[in-house]
Amino acid sequence: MNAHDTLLYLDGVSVSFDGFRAINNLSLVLQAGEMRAIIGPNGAGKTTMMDIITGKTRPDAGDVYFNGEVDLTKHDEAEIALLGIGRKFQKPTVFESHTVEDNLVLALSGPRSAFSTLFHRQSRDEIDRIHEILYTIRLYDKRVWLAANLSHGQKQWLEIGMLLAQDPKLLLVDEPVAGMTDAETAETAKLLRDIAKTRSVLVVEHDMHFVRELGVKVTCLHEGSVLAEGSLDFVSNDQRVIEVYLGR
Amino acid sequence: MMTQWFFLHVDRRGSIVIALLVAIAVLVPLSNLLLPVTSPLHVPTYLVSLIGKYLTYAMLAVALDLVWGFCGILSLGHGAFFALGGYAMGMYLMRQIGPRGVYADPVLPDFMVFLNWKELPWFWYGFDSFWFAALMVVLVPGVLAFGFGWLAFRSRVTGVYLSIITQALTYALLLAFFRNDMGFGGNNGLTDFKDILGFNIQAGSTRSVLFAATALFLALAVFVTSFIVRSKLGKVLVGVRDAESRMRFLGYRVDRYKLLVWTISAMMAGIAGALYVPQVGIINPSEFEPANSIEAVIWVAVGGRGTIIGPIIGAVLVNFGKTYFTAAFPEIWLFALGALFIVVTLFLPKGILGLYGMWKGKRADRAARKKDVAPPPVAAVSGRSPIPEPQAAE
Amino acid sequence: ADDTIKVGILHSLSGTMAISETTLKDTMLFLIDEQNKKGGVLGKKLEAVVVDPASDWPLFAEKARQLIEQDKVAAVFGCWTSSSRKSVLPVFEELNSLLFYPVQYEGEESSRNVFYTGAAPNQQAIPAVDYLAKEEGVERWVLAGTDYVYPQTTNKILKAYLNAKGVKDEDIMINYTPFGHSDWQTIVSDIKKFGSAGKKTAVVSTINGDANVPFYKELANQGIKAEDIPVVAFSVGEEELAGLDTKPLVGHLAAWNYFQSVDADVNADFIKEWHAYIKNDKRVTNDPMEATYIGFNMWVKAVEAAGTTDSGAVIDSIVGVSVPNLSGGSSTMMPNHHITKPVLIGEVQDDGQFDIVYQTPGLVVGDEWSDYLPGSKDLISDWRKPMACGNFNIASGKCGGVTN
Amino acid sequence: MQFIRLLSALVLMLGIFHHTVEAHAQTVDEATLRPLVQALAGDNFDDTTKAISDLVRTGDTRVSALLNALGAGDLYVSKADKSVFLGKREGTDYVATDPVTGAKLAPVPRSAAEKIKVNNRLRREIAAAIGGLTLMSENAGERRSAAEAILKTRDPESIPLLDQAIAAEKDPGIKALMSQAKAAAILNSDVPDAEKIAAITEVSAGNGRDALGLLTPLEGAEGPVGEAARSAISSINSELAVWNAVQNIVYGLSLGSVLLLAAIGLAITFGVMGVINMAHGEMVMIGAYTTFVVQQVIRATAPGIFDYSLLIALPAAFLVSGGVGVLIERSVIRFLYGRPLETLLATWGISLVLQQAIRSWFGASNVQVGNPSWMAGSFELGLLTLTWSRLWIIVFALSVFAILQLVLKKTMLGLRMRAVTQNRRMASSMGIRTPWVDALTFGLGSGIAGIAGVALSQIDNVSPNLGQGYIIDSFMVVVFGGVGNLWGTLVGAMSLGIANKFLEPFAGAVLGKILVLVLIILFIQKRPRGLFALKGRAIEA
Amino acid sequence: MLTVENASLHYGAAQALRGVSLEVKPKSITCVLGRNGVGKTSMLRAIVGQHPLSSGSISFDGSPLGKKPPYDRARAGIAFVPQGREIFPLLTVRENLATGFAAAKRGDRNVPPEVFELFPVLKTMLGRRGGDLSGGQQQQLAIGRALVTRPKLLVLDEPTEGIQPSIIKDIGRAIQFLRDQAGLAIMLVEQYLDFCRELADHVYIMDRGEIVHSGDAASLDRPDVRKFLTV
Ligand SMILES: Nc1ncnc2c1ncn2[C@@H]1O[C@H](COP(=O)(O)OP(=O)(O)OP(=O)(O)O)[C@@H](O)[C@H]1O
Ligand SMILES: Nc1ncnc2c1ncn2[C@@H]1O[C@H](COP(=O)(O)OP(=O)(O)OP(=O)(O)O)[C@@H](O)[C@H]1O
Ligand SMILES: NC(N)=O
Ligand SMILES: [Mg+2]
Ligand SMILES: [Mg+2]
Repeated sequence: MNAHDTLLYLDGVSVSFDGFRAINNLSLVLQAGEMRAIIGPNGAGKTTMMDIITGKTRPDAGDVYFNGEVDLTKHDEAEIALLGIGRKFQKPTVFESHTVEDNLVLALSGPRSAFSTLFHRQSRDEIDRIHEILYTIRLYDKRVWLAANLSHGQKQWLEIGMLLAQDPKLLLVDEPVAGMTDAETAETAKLLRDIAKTRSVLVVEHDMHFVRELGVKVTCLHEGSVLAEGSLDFVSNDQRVIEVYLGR
Repeated sequence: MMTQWFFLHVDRRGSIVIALLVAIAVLVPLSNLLLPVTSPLHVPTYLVSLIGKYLTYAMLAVALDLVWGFCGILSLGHGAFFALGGYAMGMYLMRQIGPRGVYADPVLPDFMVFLNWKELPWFWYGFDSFWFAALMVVLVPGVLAFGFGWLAFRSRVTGVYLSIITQALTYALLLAFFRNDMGFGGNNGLTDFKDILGFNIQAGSTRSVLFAATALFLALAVFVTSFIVRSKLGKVLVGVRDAESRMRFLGYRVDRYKLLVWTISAMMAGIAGALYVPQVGIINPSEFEPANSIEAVIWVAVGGRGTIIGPIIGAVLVNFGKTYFTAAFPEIWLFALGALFIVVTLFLPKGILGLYGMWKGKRADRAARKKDVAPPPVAAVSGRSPIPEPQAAE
Repeated sequence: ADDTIKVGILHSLSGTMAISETTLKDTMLFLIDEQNKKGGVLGKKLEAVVVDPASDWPLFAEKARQLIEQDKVAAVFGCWTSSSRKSVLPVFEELNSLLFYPVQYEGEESSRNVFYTGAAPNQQAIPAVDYLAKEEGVERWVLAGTDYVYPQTTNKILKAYLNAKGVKDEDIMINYTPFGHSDWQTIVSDIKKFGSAGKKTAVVSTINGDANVPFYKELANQGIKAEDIPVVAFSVGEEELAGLDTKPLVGHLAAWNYFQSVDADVNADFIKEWHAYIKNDKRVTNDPMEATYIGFNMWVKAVEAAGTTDSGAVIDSIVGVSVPNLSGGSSTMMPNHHITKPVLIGEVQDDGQFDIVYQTPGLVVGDEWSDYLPGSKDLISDWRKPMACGNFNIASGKCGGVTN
Repeated sequence: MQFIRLLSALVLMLGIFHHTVEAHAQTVDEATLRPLVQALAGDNFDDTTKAISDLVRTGDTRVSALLNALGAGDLYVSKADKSVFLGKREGTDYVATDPVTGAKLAPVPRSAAEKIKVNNRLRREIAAAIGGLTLMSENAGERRSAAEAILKTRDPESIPLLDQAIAAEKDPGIKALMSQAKAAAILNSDVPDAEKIAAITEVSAGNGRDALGLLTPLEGAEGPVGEAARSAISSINSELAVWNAVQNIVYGLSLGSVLLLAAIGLAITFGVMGVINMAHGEMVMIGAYTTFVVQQVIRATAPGIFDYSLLIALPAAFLVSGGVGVLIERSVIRFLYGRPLETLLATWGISLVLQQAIRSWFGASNVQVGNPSWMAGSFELGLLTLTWSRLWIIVFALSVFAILQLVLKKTMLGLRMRAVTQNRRMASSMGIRTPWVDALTFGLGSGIAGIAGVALSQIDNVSPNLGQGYIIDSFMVVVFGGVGNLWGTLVGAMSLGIANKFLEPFAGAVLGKILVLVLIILFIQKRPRGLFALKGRAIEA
Repeated sequence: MLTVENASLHYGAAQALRGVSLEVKPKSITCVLGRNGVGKTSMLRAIVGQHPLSSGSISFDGSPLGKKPPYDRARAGIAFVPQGREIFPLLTVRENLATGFAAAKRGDRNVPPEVFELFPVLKTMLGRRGGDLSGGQQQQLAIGRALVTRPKLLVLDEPTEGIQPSIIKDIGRAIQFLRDQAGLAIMLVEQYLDFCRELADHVYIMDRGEIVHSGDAASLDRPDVRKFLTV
């Protein structure tokens, strides 16, 4: 496989913490415009993989390329974000002393240099965009609330909203539907499918209903490397996947 | 047009403060110079210098609040920038003495003569020019802050680690400036100033002008702070304060943001120091004392962190308290000051200014409960502090 | 009210200098009390105005201004460190008021408005070095001090003096330590090494206040005895020794113009009354207290001579005023606003007192401009009219720093 | 010089009549002795010096006791009749004894007598004189000091006497010392070169530093003596260089222990609890003042147990400082959890109040805390002088560290402390009585600060400012080591101590300190979370 | 076992609970459902004592809890698995479990073997710091930690969040086991409907701070009930 025609290319990536191998010779390729679901047991290394892609964790070995040529291991978090990789964290992290709306303002794509933000004035377009997102994430009437006062699920939504506002080329979504009702889960799946029409998405989830609704190729990780890859049906019939992940 | 632009960037409170400061800048000197001593409205020269000093402290507090209150960088060494600005001004004033020093040396300041210096060290060159000195007032603290910040923010030194190395910085400077060999007059510092821009520094009119300049610079500092805080940059800063790494994942170069406000803040502190020196008449290394920087932090906390007026109120109030207590109960005044600090923390968690918010919040609260509807929990109304503390220790 | 004369007391009661200065505040209150018992001054009672400048030099300036402008005191007694004096000096000159400064200092200053009743370097350091050279046969010198102006200047003067007496540079070791230095292991061991070169060695200490206790403790513990390497200090008096077990320090020296152990009736009376006033007969007396005593009495006498507390008049009348000092003689205010004093050298005793082992035969006049510094050897000060100059250059025949 | 000649004459005489001296305690009659004793009260030190030598020349057995009394300052002269007597202070009087006959005299009021002054020079001469008299004493201690005295005077004339003493000496230690003294005396004489060279060998076998002092004057000498001296000096110097490095490490550890002690309480209140405790220094100060009070009580009631005062002060200081800590926690800090930066403001206020309280109570000046005998003095370790107080402080600091580490890591209380500080609300839901744990933790940190105060009172001044002197260093150590890690505090303190001691010799104390601060600043750039940084997801998040 | 009567709760001026009443019976599993932000977590916080009620009352084992602090409630037998795990990040897994000893009786100060049977991964990670675990591992630790206190009432806030399917099944089995064998009362807040339906003896549904439905597990299939859970 060639690193150059792919959006995201991981090859032979390993990382260990104090001797514990969290990611072990992991290889994974995501084409431009593709959405991929990642499943795998707790501790399989899914979040760690996202940490590596976003520059939070440096791999001990292996290549990580974005957009064919950019070596992500050579860039820091901010640079990677500016390349167009956005992330929703497993544990929702929002700016607690900002209002819901300001959280989105901060996430909104646009110039990021200190001077440009100093003299920045919000345009009509931006305001419209924010309102649109507020509706999407159903927090419009809470837009002047401090994010600190949101419930757990509301924070999840806000994070998704921030991801939307960021408008990245590649979205890394870590457990987006944890803590959502079934109905909301379905909504989210629809939202992601919409997004995936124009961008690439990597979703981590344990909710098989949700994964099924996404209807995309699934990769199952285990102990830091790929255990199985293919359609959901294919993967979920794999004996090893049942053994370590789905259970009987 | 101009006013529109102004109000866009400064909120109502900020505008009131700026207006008030401008008024003080005009009225206090006028009252001092024009009104007869017997008039009840006459402000004695003693008070002009005293308030002038308070205002320079207030400016230091505003500078500190910009980084601490809005960006979560707790500097325990801001006194260093203040002192460096002060030294730059002091060096100019020293050079103005010329041959009027006790040894009548046309070039060397007195302390260099009696410590047997033969020629003016290179770093004193240029300080005979006011404009050069004025440049240095912002440049020296600015460059130091930039260098220090560049190192520290790039290596992601945060929290108490940053606080303590700022303290180390000011402490190291304290020790260095104490040394006579440094060429800044050792612990006696720079003193015995004669005039500034050709005006006698002890003249009432000069004092009044210095006072006015201080008030105006403070107004400018308030404006700059408001401008920063109300811009999108301000939001980024608060975001950095809350969740620095999250900000990075959004693509913000956190270190550059920090570096920018840190440097601006240091320059502001430098200007404050430069205004302080001619009004107080001396600059010596004790300004680098870590305790001084901690006190500045305390002014901000007492007044209300993360607000623009709070630091001014805090600085003036604490220093007025000090002035008053040290004369009224010289033997036990520390009890009074200590108790003030304890009481403010316990009962006014958001500082003096928080009182206002608390009062407003309580009213809204009561009203809300009566009507049993939930008002929008915006910052001022919610019981939570709008500013969660940056984690001090893990 | 107008029926009292206010006197300002400007000593730190908190912060690092409170250790030394609090006693001087008490001394002033005691002296004022005594004076009032005698009927006050010019028929008016004296009223003390005490403020606390809190060891904070800019605060000294603020408090000085407050005392003079707001409280309208007739004179101020205060300051300890030179920095605090430097900080208030412009205030006193601007408002034309009087400051009595009671502590030994580095010299190189003479102000119309300040009266220096503590020792100038020639009233302390030089006689002490002479004593060591003559009596102890010292040939090798350690000049150890805290790194600030007073020790630096004093050591510059001493070095020049020693060099002039033929001591070579390799026989002089100069060592500076930061304020409040507390780990003296290396330095004491260095002194020991320096002293083991076969020549009689002594330490001249200008170590400041706080750092002395750990210094002497280390000295005692490392077994440096006065017989081997004596230490002569200029900043260690009875008050500082009060915090120390002096048994291992017996024989180390200090040079002052007064010791509590001075054998004079006037001193015995002073101590007795002081103890009665302070209600504690363990409280010691020391040199700056004596300087305060002298300064206060000079002011009283000058005011009475002038018939007014007006600064100008007092400045004119005070030069030449002579009052008893506590060592049995009397001290006189000289035209340079420094006073005449005997120089005493005492050895530490096991009870924390000093045993006087040497006294200059006559009084020594405080020399504001040192003869051993090239920049100041041509300067003299004389505040009497018509000269009225603090820095008259005898080489050029001009009054240096005065512009108008 | 004149004195030395006199002394040598005397020594010679003593040497010759040594046997007689031993056999018949020589006495001269009172009439001869009395005026000589009177002469001790001369007008100046030169007169007294002469009187001493005259006395010694009599060879009277009472002289040595008399000179001892003079050296100790027990000889007085009455103001009225100028008679010299031996006095002991008692109340307002001196209990007086006749110095010649030993008869009891009527007590003399203190104001009626004057002490006979001695200065350092006299003390030295008395020691030397007594040394000559006691080289053959029965008392080993006296013989030792006699030898030491000669080692200092290096008087060539004492060589014969030393020879005799060496021959008679049984104690190998004293014998060696006497040989040293003899060698030193030889170097100071004009004996033939061969003997001198032997003496150089002898001298350089002893303590290097002292030897250097003896040899340096010969450095410039011509011929073989000079050569021998130079080579001895250079070998001593290279030995000394090694010892210098050792000294830097040992002194560094000692300084490190002081830093560790000062910081270790803070490692709890700040490192574990996250309270920016600006009153930490005052807890140390309270511990030091507790030591003072304990010693005052002991001095007043049971001076015999003074040596145990520190053992009593330790628990007392722990309780007092710990109690104050608990009080502060319950009355102020507990309202501030979750607002760590505000604890800075409150504890700063508390520190001001505590300083002033101590100042108002005990006065602004230093108070005197004494060293028990086992804390005083020093011992030699090769060419290194280490004082007992420093050694004990190293031992003490390490013990405190070990105990604390045990408490935190191995006890239930330690676990609960850590749980509570990491997540107070959840800890409470796990059944942990958080208010108790908070109070105990703060109390423990404060109590430890208190016992640090006991130790620091032994080497530093005890004044209301004591705490201020340590607070910055303490924070520096804790942060440099890595907040929340006790090992970090230990290693941090020791590294800073040693770095300081290696920098001090060539940079000087002031620049050394500045350099250490700069090093800390630079080091933190490399390790933004201190030496022993906590790592992992929870931290970086 | 646990009775909540007419409970209201405020955050500052915002009201999160409006007169909620519910009951948890001994030896039963009670499930609370509801959309995001309706007040489920707030109610649990009130029960375990982490947030005071502004009115109403809660009693446990027949006695009112009043203003009892959380640790007393924990000692009385209420164990809590909070939303967001709230692991002690710098304590090791072993130490995290040991914090539960505080509420356990002296003889019970050990980790019950069921914990490791249920969550074998914890056994392999005893020495690792809680904060380093993966999200799901932390969730498992949080449940295990609660069991260490040997509670009478186990309060779980979305315990399946972030947990892999096989372990969700195990947790389900464990919850049943705890009810049936250990006789625990269990109160479960969930979004995962199927999970609830399988386990619950009784369900409540909340909306906007109020209980809007109370019934058995089967009632969850009724459309009028379902509507409370849709968007
Ligand atoms: N800093 C660290 N130190 C030690 N171990 C770590 C660290 N970070 C991750 N791990 C371990 O690495 C493994 C992978 O963790 P990761 O969070 O990537 O899992 P995950 O697949 O996201 O699991 P989950 O589905 O539970 O979220 C886990 O066993 C975890 O304990
Ligand atoms: N600390 C707080 N301060 C102010 N308001 C809060 C706070 N915590 C929660 N709220 C508000 O109270 C309401 C109830 O929140 P709660 O956390 O109980 O919801 P929940 O039902 O648990 O939601 P989720 O399913 O998302 O966890 C929400 O509207 C939330 O915004
Ligand atoms: N004048 C002094 N001692 O600073
Ligand atoms: Mg994960
Ligand atoms: Mg919830």
